[in-house]
Amino acid sequence: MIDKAWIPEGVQRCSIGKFLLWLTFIGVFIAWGLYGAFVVLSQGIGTTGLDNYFGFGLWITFDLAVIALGAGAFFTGFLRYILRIDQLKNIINLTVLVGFLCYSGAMIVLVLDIGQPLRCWFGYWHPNVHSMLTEVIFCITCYCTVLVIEYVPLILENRMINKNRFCHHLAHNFHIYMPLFAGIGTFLSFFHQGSLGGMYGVLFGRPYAFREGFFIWPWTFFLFIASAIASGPSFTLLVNKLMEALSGKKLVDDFTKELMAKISGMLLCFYIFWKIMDTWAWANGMLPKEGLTFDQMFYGLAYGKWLLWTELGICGVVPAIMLIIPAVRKIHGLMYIAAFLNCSGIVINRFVQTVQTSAHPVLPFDAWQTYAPNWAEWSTSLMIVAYGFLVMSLSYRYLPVFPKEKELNS
Amino acid sequence: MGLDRRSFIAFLAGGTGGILCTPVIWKGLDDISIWSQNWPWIPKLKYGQREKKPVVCKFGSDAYGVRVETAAGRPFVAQGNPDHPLSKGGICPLGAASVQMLYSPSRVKAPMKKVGDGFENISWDEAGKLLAAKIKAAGSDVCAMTGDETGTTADILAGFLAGLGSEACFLMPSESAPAARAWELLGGQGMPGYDIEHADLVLSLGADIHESWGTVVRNGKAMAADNAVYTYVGPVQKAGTSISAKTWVACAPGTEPLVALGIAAYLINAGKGVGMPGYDALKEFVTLTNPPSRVAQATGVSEATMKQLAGALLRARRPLILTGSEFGQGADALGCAAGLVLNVLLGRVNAKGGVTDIPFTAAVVNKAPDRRTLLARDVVGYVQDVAQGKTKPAKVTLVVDANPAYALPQPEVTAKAFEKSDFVVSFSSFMDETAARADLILPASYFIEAMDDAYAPYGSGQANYSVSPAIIDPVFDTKSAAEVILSLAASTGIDLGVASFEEAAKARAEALGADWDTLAEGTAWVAEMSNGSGVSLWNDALRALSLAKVPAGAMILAPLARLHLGVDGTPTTPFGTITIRNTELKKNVLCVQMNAATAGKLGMKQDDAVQVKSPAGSCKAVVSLSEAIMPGVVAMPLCLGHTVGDAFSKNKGDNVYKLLDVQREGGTGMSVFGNPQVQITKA
Amino acid sequence: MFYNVCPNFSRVNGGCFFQISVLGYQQKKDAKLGMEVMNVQRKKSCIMLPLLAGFVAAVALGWWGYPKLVFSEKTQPIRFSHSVHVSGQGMDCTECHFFRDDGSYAGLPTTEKCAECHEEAVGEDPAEAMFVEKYVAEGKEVPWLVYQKQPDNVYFSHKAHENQECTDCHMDMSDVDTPQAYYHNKLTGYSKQTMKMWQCERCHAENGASNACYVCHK
Amino acid sequence: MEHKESNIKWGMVIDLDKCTGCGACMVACEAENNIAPTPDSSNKLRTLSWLLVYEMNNGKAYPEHDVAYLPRPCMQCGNPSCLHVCPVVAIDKNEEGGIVSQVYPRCIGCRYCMAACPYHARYFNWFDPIWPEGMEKTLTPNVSVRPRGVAEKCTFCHHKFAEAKERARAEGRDPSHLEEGDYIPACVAACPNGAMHFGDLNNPKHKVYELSHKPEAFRLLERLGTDPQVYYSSKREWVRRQGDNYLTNEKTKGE
Repeated sequence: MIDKAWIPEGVQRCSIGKFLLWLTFIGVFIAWGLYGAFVVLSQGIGTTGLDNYFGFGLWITFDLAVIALGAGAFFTGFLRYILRIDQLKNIINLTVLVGFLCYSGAMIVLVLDIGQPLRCWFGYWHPNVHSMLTEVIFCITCYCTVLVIEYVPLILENRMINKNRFCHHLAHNFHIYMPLFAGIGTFLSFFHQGSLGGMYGVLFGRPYAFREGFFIWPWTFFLFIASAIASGPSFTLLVNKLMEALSGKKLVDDFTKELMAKISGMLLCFYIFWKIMDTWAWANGMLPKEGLTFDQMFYGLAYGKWLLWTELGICGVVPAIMLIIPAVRKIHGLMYIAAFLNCSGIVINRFVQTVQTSAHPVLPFDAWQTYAPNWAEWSTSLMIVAYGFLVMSLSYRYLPVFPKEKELNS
Repeated sequence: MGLDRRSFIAFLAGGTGGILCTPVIWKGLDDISIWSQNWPWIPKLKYGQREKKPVVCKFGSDAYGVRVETAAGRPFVAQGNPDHPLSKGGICPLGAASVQMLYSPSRVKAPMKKVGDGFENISWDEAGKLLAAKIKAAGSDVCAMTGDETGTTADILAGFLAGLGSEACFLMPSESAPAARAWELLGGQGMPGYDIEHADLVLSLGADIHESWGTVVRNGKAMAADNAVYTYVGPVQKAGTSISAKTWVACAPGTEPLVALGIAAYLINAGKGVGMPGYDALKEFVTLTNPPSRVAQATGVSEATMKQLAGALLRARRPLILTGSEFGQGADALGCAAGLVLNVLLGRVNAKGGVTDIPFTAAVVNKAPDRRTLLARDVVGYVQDVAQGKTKPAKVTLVVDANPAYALPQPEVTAKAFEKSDFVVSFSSFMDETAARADLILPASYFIEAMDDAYAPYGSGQANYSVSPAIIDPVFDTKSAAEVILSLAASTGIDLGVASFEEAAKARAEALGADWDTLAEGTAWVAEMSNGSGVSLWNDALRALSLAKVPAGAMILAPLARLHLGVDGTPTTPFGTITIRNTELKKNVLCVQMNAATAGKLGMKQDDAVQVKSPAGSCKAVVSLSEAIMPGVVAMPLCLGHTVGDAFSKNKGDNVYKLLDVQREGGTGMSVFGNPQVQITKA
Repeated sequence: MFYNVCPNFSRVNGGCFFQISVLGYQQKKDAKLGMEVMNVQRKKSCIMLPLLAGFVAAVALGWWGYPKLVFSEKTQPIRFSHSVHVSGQGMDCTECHFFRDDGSYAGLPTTEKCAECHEEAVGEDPAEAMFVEKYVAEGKEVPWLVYQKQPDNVYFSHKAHENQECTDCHMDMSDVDTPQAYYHNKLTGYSKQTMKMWQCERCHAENGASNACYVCHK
Repeated sequence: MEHKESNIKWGMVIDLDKCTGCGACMVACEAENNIAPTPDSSNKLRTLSWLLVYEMNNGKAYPEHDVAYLPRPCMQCGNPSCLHVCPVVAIDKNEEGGIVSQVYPRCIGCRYCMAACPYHARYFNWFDPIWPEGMEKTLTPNVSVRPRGVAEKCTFCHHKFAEAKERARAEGRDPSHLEEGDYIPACVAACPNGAMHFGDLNNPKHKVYELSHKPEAFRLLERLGTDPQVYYSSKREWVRRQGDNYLTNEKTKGE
């Protein structure tokens, strides 16, 4: 293989040809996405399925979802470097990678989603400190930088690059300061995960989303943090499983996996309990006060109650219980199913928070509207997924992402 | 020594550092965002001295005064004119978009001659010669149609035709013709006027005062004053009729005027009208020949309700009865007369808040027949006869400010009539169905581009006259229709006694005793309350009023006039499209409104695609349930479904005029149309 | 000459430049230390020079080249001499720059206004002749370049600023004979002198005037 | 930064018993505010109508049925749900009358304000505005043309407020104490049925003061705490009840 020298020592990788073929497959989606992006940027957001009632749609849902799922990065980092759970070093690289992809991906989507990308920097220059979105803009961009900083040393670990002394020492020093970055990352993430939730909680004009809260933060602020850290590790597990499936190798030892699952489970228990509390209080306190009933918040199939029950039950309580039972975690099949349900639950949550909030007609003489994303939104969102696969593949092939891969496969 | 990689990187590093110490990035960022704030392809605004110029808008509802705001002479928006008696500051949805229509995509920008299936531009000279030749060849065999009911242009046109020896100069259908005839039957001198402002009870028999009847904008302003309680009798409910000041009486489409007979009976029983001319005949007619019970059968309005209405009229100090068509045309003169009879019976003629007698203006154009004669001519009947070969088609047909090929009942009949005419000329500002069929289009200047005038639009309380000056030069190669006709007259050796439109308008002002200068500034002239001589309660022609019982199970069509959708001469404007409701047009399919019970009977449900057939024709439509429609009635909005025009008006729904079948009214022989029976079948 | 000095110069600096990072490395490989260090230093031989060169080049480019790139210099369509009108004819500014009755500001006079005196050329100045022939005769407006032009999204009421000195915002043109060059920002279309928002805001703040968006935006 | 204290509160009172839904206000608004026309308006979720006339009914069958039309401008809320969410301060609440601004050159088009507004009063430029050839010559000098990608909404024709102040200055009057009628938005001026009234809600001399204090006056979605400056009035209980969300057992406000 011509790129042999670049591949980490002592690990097996598929032939360059096969690899290139795989990259072309990914490339197709990226190309389609780029076309979509071009159309959107050159003609306007009218080319999407968004409309006057649904200013937020697939893109924002996608962003919120990936950012939540990407939370595995900061939280694992937090456990690894701050709480010093050393075991996690076996998977920390992967979490960083996932985090980096989720956040950078989200930011690419945001560039498409705002009507005036050329003015994106206004968020810094003319910030409205009262806006949750400002908080989001600040934290996400900052944290994305942190993730880059966390990702760079991994790149520098590449065999060839590492030959270069400067890079070698740079990487070394980076590692030394990693706990610091992990700390910063944790702080930022806690905030923007929260402010993402806050974004909806503060919408007092939208009974579906509006929540009371603590100080300036509505309950959704805290619920989003909880749900993010609960699903993050699960997502990392799934990504790892996917990579193992694709590479046909064992990449992380079972103990670490189960540990991640356990963490995820415990956090999910915590989250789902409060989420149920919140929903109850909302249905019996908030809504009646606004002259609305629980039933009025749901409509047809698109925005039916089934979404709520699925989110809280099948994708909430069930995986929570499964993940905290050691016996279940031992059976990896079940563990992964639980992890999957966990992540699905969070995605559903982000979807209803984004779309159903706008779909509910607050004016009594107004009617429910439904929203369906069109190709422009799908293509660009898929592009981000493809981008994730691309970076993942390259990183896996050329970087020592999994410290234990060698021994696990010898 | 060469620059190795390391030092190159260093160079770049230095460069980056350096750039950061310059304005490049910061100013660059700023400039780029400023660029996004002033994108070159976004239209820039134009400034200059502001003025508000009063003109008369005949674009939508009947002629009324508006003010056009200009910047450095460039007109940009029309507003109501508080000083004009027919606007009082208000404006209609079409008037509000009138200035923008100056640049409507469907404006005809230059004279055009039909060549094969298409048109080719020609010069005004050429066009003038061509037309003069055709006219000369045709001799007296020329007919003309105009939608300009209030302007002197009509007199000039009529005078010209009279000069040619033709009597075939027609006005488009409206409320005026039947009203004029009705008023004449009862012995009125001019046109009936309605002093709505001072009435304290307004009973409207079919007349839709907010959309199609008379001086719509002024009507609204009058009702806004809250001086009167308002009752609407008709098949389609009006907004807010469950509040005390407004009531709705459901009544079979087209039969509203008959309710007047029922009410008259109760008024007579209450001792009204004794000793008035025609009292006995009326009494006999409404109490014996057609007692309220028969009226109730014919209209679907219960005797109790009629009794109640009569009571209200008796209690009111200044009641006023308005009669008309639900959509502003096609009504019968006798019906209108029946409504007027009520006013007479209540002693409301020439009374404050009652009916006045507005004199026709003295002729100011040689040979021109007076307005009464013009109004008495029946364009619908003429077109039908020509199409059916009962009347010899004219060699040359002149159409001024009208779109008969779209807006006369059964457009395809009009089309047939046009085909029979050798040479059709359209004086239209816009490319419409008529212009598209014409052999020659002589684009008329738009209202702010040429002088125009308006005398007492139908519904006015008193005689009034306003002149609309030209406030800009024509933006395209167009001319005032009146001027073109005048020069045509000159070139064919017909002396109309006036050399220009302005002269004619001046003569009119003089005849009225109005001061020209104030008129020219845009101030309307308003006459004192005019006093007509005695009108009677009866004319034997009324015996012809038919009180046919509504056939059981019949489905009757109630066409809806909606100003925001357009009027006969004006399709939906570019700015009007946002006002189209999905109960009028759904995904570009016309809506047929009916209530749930009716739909149930027909086995239809919301959004069913249907075919609506009448004896006259058929329309594609989609069912739209509305409880505002009485049972046994389906309502459909007019003025959609244009087949010629621009992206804003073309191919939106279907043309309901296709469904209107024409009948001859017994007693007057005038054409009436409007409420055919229809079959509705799933498409 | 300078170049010869460079190696020593940079050896010292270049050496310590990477001290920190090199340290950890040297201890391991003490045997080859000397050799290595030499090697390292030779490699680093000219770090500072290109670094500096790059820096200087960029700064020069940014401060001198960039403005040249962004702004294009334009001259007024007619060489209008204020001095001739003001000091020469003793005209008052408000004869051409006046308030209309509705309180709006006429700004630059229309051709019609100028034609009140310049129906025909009254002087020998070729610029005037050109004005009469190109604009008065044609009845066209002169596309003057307005130094202080604000974009469409700004609403400015001269009436509200009546008590300010014109020259607080505008250049004093009264004795200018040949109008100054107009610098046109190719990207934004702004004039170089176009007042930026912060300037308006500052003055408003200082004078206790409102800085609400709709005071100036439309 | 101290400002001249102003207790003006520009407001509208719309009489729903008078509105016939004719649409003149919508068209007047579109023309006055340089909103580009849309050839196909069948999808109302994509049209720009700063002022939108809703059709409402009492839900009863013929003949108890009744219809009402409700013109909905921007409510210029006292506590605007859009104001706090805008990340770039493109929105503020003018202390001189309380008009809620929307500054197009500042807006980045995130559409968060649209998600926040329960009245759907905020619109987004999905595409660049296009006028039929030549029609751009009829743009008013009053309102800047918005490019694609920015949000916009009814501004109570605030430019007419600015003009009124300028006129007052020209006539030597105090611009901070305008007469009733000095400043009237295009829709109110256009209304042919006298349904719309405009003025200073805090000024007893203005008609809107009296109208807004009548028992039949109400505001949309008051319970959400948006504190709108647009009042509606109707003698019909069913209309007032549809002005806000009520639980079945609750009485309509003012009953």
